[in-house]
Amino acid sequence: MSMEFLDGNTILYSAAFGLMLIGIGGIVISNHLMRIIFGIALLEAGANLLLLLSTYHEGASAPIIVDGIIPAMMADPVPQALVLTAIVIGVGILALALSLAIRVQRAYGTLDMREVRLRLEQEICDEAGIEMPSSSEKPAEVIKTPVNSVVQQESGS
Amino acid sequence: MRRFTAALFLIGLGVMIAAIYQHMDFSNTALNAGQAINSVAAQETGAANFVTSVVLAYRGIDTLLELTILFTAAMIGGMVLGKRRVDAPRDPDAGFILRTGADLLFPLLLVVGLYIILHGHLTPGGGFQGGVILASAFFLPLLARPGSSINQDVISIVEGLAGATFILIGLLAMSEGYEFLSPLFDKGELGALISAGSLPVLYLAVGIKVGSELAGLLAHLAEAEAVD
Amino acid sequence: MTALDNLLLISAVTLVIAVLAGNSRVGGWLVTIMYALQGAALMMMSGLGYSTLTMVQSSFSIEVLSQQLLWRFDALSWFFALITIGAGLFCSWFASGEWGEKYRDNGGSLRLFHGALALNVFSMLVLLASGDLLTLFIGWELVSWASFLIMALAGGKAFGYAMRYISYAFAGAMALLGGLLLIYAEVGSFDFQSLKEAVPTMSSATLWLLVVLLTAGFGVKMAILPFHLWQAKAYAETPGPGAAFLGAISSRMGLFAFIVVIVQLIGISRLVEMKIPFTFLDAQDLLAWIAVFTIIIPTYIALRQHDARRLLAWHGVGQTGYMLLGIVIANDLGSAGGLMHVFNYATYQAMLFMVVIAVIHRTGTSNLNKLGGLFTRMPLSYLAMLVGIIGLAGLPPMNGFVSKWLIYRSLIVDGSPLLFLGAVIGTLGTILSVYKLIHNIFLGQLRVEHVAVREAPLSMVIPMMLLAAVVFVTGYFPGLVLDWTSAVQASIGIPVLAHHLGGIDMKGGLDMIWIVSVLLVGFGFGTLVFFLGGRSKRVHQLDNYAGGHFLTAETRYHYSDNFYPGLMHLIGPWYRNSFEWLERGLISAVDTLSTAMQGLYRNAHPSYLLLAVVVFALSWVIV
Amino acid sequence: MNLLVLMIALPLLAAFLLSIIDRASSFAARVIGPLVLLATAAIGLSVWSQLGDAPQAVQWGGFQAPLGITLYADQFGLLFALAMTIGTLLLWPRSTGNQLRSSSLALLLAGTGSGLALSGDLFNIYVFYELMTVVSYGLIASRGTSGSFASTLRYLVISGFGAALALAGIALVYQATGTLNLAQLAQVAPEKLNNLQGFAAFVLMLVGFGVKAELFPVNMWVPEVYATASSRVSALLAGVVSKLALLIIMRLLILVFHQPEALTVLLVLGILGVATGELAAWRARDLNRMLAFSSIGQLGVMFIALSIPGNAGIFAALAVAVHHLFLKPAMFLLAARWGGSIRRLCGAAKTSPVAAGLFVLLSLSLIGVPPLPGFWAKLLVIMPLLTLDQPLYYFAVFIILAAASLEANYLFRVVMKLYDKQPTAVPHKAHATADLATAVFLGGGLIAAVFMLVPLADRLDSIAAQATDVSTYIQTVAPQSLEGDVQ
Amino acid sequence: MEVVVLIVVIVMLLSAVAVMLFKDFLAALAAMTVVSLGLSFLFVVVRAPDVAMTEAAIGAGLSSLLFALALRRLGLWRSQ
Repeated sequence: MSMEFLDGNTILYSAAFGLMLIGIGGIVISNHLMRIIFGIALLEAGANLLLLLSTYHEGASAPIIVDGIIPAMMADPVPQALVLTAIVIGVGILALALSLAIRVQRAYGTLDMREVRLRLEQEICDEAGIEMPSSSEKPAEVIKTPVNSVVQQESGS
Repeated sequence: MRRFTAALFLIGLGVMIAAIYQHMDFSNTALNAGQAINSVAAQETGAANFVTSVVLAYRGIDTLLELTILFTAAMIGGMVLGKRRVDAPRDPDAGFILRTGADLLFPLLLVVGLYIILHGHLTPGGGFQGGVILASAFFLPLLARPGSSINQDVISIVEGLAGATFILIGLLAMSEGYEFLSPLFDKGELGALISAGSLPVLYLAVGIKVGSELAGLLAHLAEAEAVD
Repeated sequence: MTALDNLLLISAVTLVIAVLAGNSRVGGWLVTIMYALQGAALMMMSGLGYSTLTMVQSSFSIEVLSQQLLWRFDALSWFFALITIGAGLFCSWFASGEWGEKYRDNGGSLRLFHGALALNVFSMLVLLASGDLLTLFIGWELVSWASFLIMALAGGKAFGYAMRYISYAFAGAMALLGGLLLIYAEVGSFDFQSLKEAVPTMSSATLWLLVVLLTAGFGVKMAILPFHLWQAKAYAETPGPGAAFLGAISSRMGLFAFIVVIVQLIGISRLVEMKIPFTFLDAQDLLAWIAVFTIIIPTYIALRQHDARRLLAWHGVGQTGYMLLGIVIANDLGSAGGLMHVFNYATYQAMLFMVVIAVIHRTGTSNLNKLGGLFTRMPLSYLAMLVGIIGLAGLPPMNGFVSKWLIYRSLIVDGSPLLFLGAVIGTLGTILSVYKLIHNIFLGQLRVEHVAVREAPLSMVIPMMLLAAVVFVTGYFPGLVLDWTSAVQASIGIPVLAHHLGGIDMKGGLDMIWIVSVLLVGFGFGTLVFFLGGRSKRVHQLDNYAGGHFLTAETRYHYSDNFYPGLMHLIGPWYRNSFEWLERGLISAVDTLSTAMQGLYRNAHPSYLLLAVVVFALSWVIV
Repeated sequence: MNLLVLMIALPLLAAFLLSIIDRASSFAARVIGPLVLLATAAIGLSVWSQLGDAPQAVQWGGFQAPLGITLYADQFGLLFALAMTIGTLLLWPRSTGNQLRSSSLALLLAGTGSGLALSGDLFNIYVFYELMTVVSYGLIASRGTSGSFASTLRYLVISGFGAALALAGIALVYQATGTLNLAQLAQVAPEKLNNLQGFAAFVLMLVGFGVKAELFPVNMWVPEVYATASSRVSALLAGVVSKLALLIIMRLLILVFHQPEALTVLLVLGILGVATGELAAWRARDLNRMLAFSSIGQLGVMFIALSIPGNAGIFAALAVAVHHLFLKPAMFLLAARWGGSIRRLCGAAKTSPVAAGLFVLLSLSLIGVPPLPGFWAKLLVIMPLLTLDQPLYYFAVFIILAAASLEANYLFRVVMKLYDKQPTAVPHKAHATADLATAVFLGGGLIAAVFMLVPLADRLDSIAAQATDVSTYIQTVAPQSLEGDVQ
Repeated sequence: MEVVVLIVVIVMLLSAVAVMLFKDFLAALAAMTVVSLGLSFLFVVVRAPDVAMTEAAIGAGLSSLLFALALRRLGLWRSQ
């Protein structure tokens, strides 16, 4: 592996894509809500880094004028501002997710997303006044459509 | 099976990223808006920190929206977590060191936070970073004394007013015939503390708003009832 | 304001009156008068029916989505409109008297009934007036939903049947829409004329797709095989005269659209060119065979029915086959026969339904196993039914004979003995089952509970009698109807049948005036013998004996159950259920898929699917 | 200076101050929200009336185009901004216990929605979109049941995932072009984004913004959320908010991404959306989820329409979207009382005949029975699809038509239940007057559309034409060229 | 310089994997903080001091605090 391949840009981009990949992997593989939230946080971190890297030039200086000296080449301030915004948005949503997680766990007693989905389905069905479909039931027996019942009557006649 | 498919997809994703990678040109960003900003920001806004210029002036509306997101998140957090029951169990009391430390740190954090906010247009840092420090300043005593609580009413007033200030400054610009959120006031001397027109005022509003909202969110989370 | 504008306007006013005044005592009569006015307005255009006028445009036209929507009447529309308005008139008349009062007393809403009927007539007129493919579709949908409305009026069981109808009808309409838009994509216009011009240049594959889509769309409404399951029950459960109306004309709208698009625009000769690969058949043969099976299978299903309305409704499905057969054969004889059969069938089907409804009105049942011997109680109704079944069975001297004769004759001329055989088998079934109908209701032993039954009220008898007169007169002088069908033939571009008042002139031709006159003389002679011979003696209907024993009224010797057991045993089990299996299979397939999709939404991890898509998209780009 | 900015700023201001106002007077807090929205709607209408053929561009803060953030008001954007404002006004959410918060959330929703519709900057769109997402979380959760929290959480997971991907997409775009201004992107896109990187950016952003637009693989939240949120919130989300997300995708498609592959992706996802949504709705046993699934199907039709290249596709998608904009909220409002099991609806027409009649009307329009507007919208989608003459497009037509017949079946199953003569044991509650009045108003809009079909179609056509007019967009915004400023 | 960046990136990615794999959520949280700090360092490297400060304050500080509070409320605080 030559060092040409491993120049600064490549390493940084690898970090960004790597973080995103690991984040997505976490979301996909895991069922535990906290793990999924961690995954989203990692994904966001990777996206932020990617955004920041988008116009990064090696050798630029920070976009700040210190003591009135204007540097020859300054880093692009736009992605920095964007990432700043994105980070704050991220933390807002993270706080929201955690609050919801606390509340959901208090209601359902679990953070396993499969469990949560099941309980949610149960709750929706209870509220609507219908039976919860279970996977073992045969499809045709669950609901009799009018068309179906017509057919049955007809075959009896 | 689940893990197997997941692995398969991950491999696929990796291939995709590799493909993008191959087609990505890492250095083709000769033209960009950022460089244009760099060349005019000093005259247009008068802030030495160009990131601050972008955050508060060029993309001020983004910042306003971002504050609104925090505001909304804090509000929803309060709504979701609800009011604590009086008889709910509390965390055990913190030790002497934490309490004393919190008392000592509080003024220090307050000062540091405000300093960072007010120098946002000159040096790295600003309303967000300072706001976080302010929030932790107010939150530390809460950690130290689990019985106490932050007055959410005060927080809601403060954050409401701070957010309104931001918008009102924008409307002020409109009343003077500029566009919404145009920089106002005298630009001052580049690099001086009192410079960059209305940006420091905006950043102060941002700082206070971020501080109060994050403190509110933290307090909500801290006050949420624990599961046994 | 053209004559067509007047007609449509009067029809719309009828609808408004029906909705506003339907519940009042005179509402029904008002509406009936309005139908008569519609008939008068139609007669203002009677030139269409005698080829003295080719087209009447409506002055109303709008442009939507850069499509000019047109409405106009030609001979075909006029012919069908005549039947529609006639059916509406007689059914509304029938409903206006005692039937309506009873319907209201039983909790039905006459306002809804008359409104639905008027809406049906109006929407059918709009459909008949359609001047391009888009207006055709609009009218088509209006007709579908209007019939849905009238079918669903009864509630309860009728809801299920109406639901089934609309499932079929809407799926058919979607197939039709697909076909029409395919035409638009090929031709670039919804215009009739441009389609006609573009047909010769269309590729065979496109035409096949078109013919399949359009035939499926029209076929659902006509209830040809394999879409026949919905019709009989839905019609049978429609309240009273509504059933008569629907049975008489509603599903003929499918035939109308079929004639307009397939026969007139695409042309039967083009269908003949479309060969089915690996066979010696072409598209025309395919349609003809569908028609023949549509004659046979529903007719034998009708044989099994125990409910008079269902029996008639199943016949309605079967008779459609004759019309389609005649029209698909498309020579001068066949198309004249098919078109004439539309008219004839409407007359006697409406009349038969009216008789059955009158019987229900008096006895409260249409169950063939619980009726019998009403001949002496309801003689006029009996007469009407006798005329009707003779027509339905296609026997002289009624008009049904003429149209069926024309169709048979066309098959022979066309050289299709197998089709002929099929049609005859169908007629056989018809004769058997209409005998069952009249026997189980009017002949045989009177039931004790029906001793007090009286003849139907005048408001019912008069329409029946008038229709009976029409059936007989058009049988006696078929030229009256053949004039109109010739006009239609001329307008849709089919060889015109040479005819005269009594029938047609050709080798082995038909002259009904002779035939009927001879029959009448013979019949009169027989009557004379019967009465002058003086051998008969009148006894009371319940005064019966057998084997030397008096039979009390409770003893059942009227074997109306289990008619034709041998035949039923022979053909019963296999010919019907396969279509229902098909339908049920389709429904459960959709059910299963639906469950799977719900499971997908409930259980699937979205990011899986997301990644699948992303990976798919990219791998596809890279490759 | 342009008053358009106030459409966004005023609701935000009111939302910030609402809790403070409430302290002074709870009555004022109740009326101020609707009043502010009325004012913003008036502003929007006045701008609309003077807009004509010339779109307007406003620069936030008065900075030159590619540097600052642009607000671009054409009829297309303004139509949806107004829809958002007026829609929120009509569907003002009610919540027991959380009314104050619901009101400020509603204000925020209206403000953000307008901003989203008018924004002309990629990252600004992202921020608006995120804000709208957060506001929707709040609206869904404001019902306060544990189910609403759980469904919000599921929504949040999918949405957070999508948002991060959209951010990555924006990063790729900025990396390739160095600008976020849509007008400038439109200038440079043919040169710089017509490659794999551009396509990847499109897919990422499609997934991100597709979450709200109920795009197929990221719409798994839809049935649960609409079943657990209050009906007014469902009406807002399904009716209005989803259209705004669609608008973003339309804008991106028109201005930035011109790859033919992008259209194919939309087509495939649209077909999948229609097929899965309508099939799932077939056996839904509660009205809320039936409507939710059918909404997925309808959005799928819009995506199919978007996949038609050129003006026709945008026109068709716009027509379907506007139709759905009127229809779905009305249906969800009717579901406020009928939301439970369909079987329990027996005889509901007796208690609320107006609502039942309205449901029939809406169903007929939804499945596309002429002459109701749904039919014309469907026609607009199918006609160009068939002229494209490609197997996949034919398949899309087949799917749309088959889905319509499924739709007819399941919707009329509900209608039959409504008019069933045997009443259920549980007596039906009549609809709240406000709900019913709003629904009748929306249904009346549909009927009015039948009589104004021609001017309406012309108007939509001109809106679509303006939306697809890229050169006018560029000229109006007039981004300063970046060539000379390179250091 | 590049070597340092390389090491930080490797540590960061390993920590990120660890976040997903650690059974103990507290340890995962710690790993998350490491990722944030590494990210913060990378932000400094790409000349974005503002962002680096924000990431340190919000990503490493505040988020971790939020996570910690939530883990406590969720009863996932205990080490296993």
